[in-house]
Amino acid sequence: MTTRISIQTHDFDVNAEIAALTEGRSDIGAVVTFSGLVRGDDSLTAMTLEHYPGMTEREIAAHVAEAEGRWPLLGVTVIHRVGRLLPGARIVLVAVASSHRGAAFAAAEFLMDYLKTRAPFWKEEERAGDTRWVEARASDDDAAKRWR
Amino acid sequence: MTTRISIQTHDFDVNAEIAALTEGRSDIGAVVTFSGLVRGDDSLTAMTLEHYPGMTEREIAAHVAEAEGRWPLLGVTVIHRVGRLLPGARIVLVAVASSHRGAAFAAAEFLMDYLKTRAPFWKEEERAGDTRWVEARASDDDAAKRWR
Amino acid sequence: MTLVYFAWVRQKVGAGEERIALPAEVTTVAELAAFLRAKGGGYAEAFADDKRLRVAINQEHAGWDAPVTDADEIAFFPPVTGG
Amino acid sequence: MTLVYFAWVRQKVGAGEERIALPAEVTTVAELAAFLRAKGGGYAEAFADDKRLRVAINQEHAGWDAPVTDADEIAFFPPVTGG
Repeated sequence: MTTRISIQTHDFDVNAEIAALTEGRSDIGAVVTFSGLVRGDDSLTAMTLEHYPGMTEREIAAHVAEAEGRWPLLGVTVIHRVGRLLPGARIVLVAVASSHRGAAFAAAEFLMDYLKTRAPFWKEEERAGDTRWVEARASDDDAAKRWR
Repeated sequence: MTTRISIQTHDFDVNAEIAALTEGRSDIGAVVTFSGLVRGDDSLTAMTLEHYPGMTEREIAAHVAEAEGRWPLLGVTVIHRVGRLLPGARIVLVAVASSHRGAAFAAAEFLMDYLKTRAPFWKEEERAGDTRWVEARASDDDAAKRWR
Repeated sequence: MTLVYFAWVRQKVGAGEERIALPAEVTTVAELAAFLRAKGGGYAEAFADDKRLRVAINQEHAGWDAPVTDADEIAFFPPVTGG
Repeated sequence: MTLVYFAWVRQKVGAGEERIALPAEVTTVAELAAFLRAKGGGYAEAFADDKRLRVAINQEHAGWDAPVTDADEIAFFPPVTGG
């Protein structure tokens, strides 16, 4: 299985990432992508993402390996941006390729639930000059518990 | 909610479709896309898709409306290609935008299950000069029954 | 009424669309299918087994017992295989 | 040992990383946190409530009872909020 994990400040192109997963092969029947975007709720003006270099890649790779053990996957790409992002900007991409759609949907949702609760990223929100660290949400923990 | 349904012979660009759903708004936190591709199983050389013009658009619009009633969606795009396609080619795109990921994942999977079992498309496969109409799969019916 | 056919039903019938006058004795989809089957040739092949066919009336999925009128567009086709 | 801090833990401590010699009486994460809390100032604030903190040892999530050694990289941070 091809795996690509990237922590980066720059934006990504979903079509290009799908093409990279599927290029030159004809055994892939399904590609599911999840794109997470910065929401401008409650007059949010910007968001800054911090991460733990080294641990982040390691943690994501472990979850990709776990997904690969659970479903018959043919390729996984995880891109997570860090740094300062404005409302509407893309934050994260999970793309999963498989022969059939069930596995691709399940693995993409699994990876997102685990990214939310285990990958060492932290978000600081800016509102009218004020900054505030985002609190973890119990609903994300509940979502991740589904897979245990 | 913005809805775009297109039955077309030409290819689509997933990044452009996501951009069209999210452009100029900051309330979208999640976009899930499903891309279906032609698999080259058992030496398949090509696949030709036929549809029922008019009914197709109507049927898809009804399912999009049903998805909108079930989940808080902010935009849906469904593109289905028809005509002759080679292995590796994209066939179908479902893209769903929402504030949160749970709704976007569920609605995308719901729409795919319904496209597979209710939208009037038929696939004819070519292998070594021979053609054969694809039979409906019981597993697709089972997948669609989950949502009843 | 307008009859439309797709996939192998279209191929066996030999046409994608035709107009016929609704026969007096035909009031349901099942009766229409029996009427078409009785025409023999490609129709007999296409309508040999109702269980292999699906129907839409005026572009909406319908059942085998659904009533038909002369103003309807009736489509016969195999189970769908899109997506 | 290397200590690394993220998010508001980093801000309260006032540094993202520091090296300290492992004190003889410290054998677990919980004891390390208590040792740091006792330093007062920003440390006291950052480690005021263990329940608000998570820890990783050598870049893997760990529990509060996990043993620590002088060769370890120990990270303290709030619950993660990525994705």
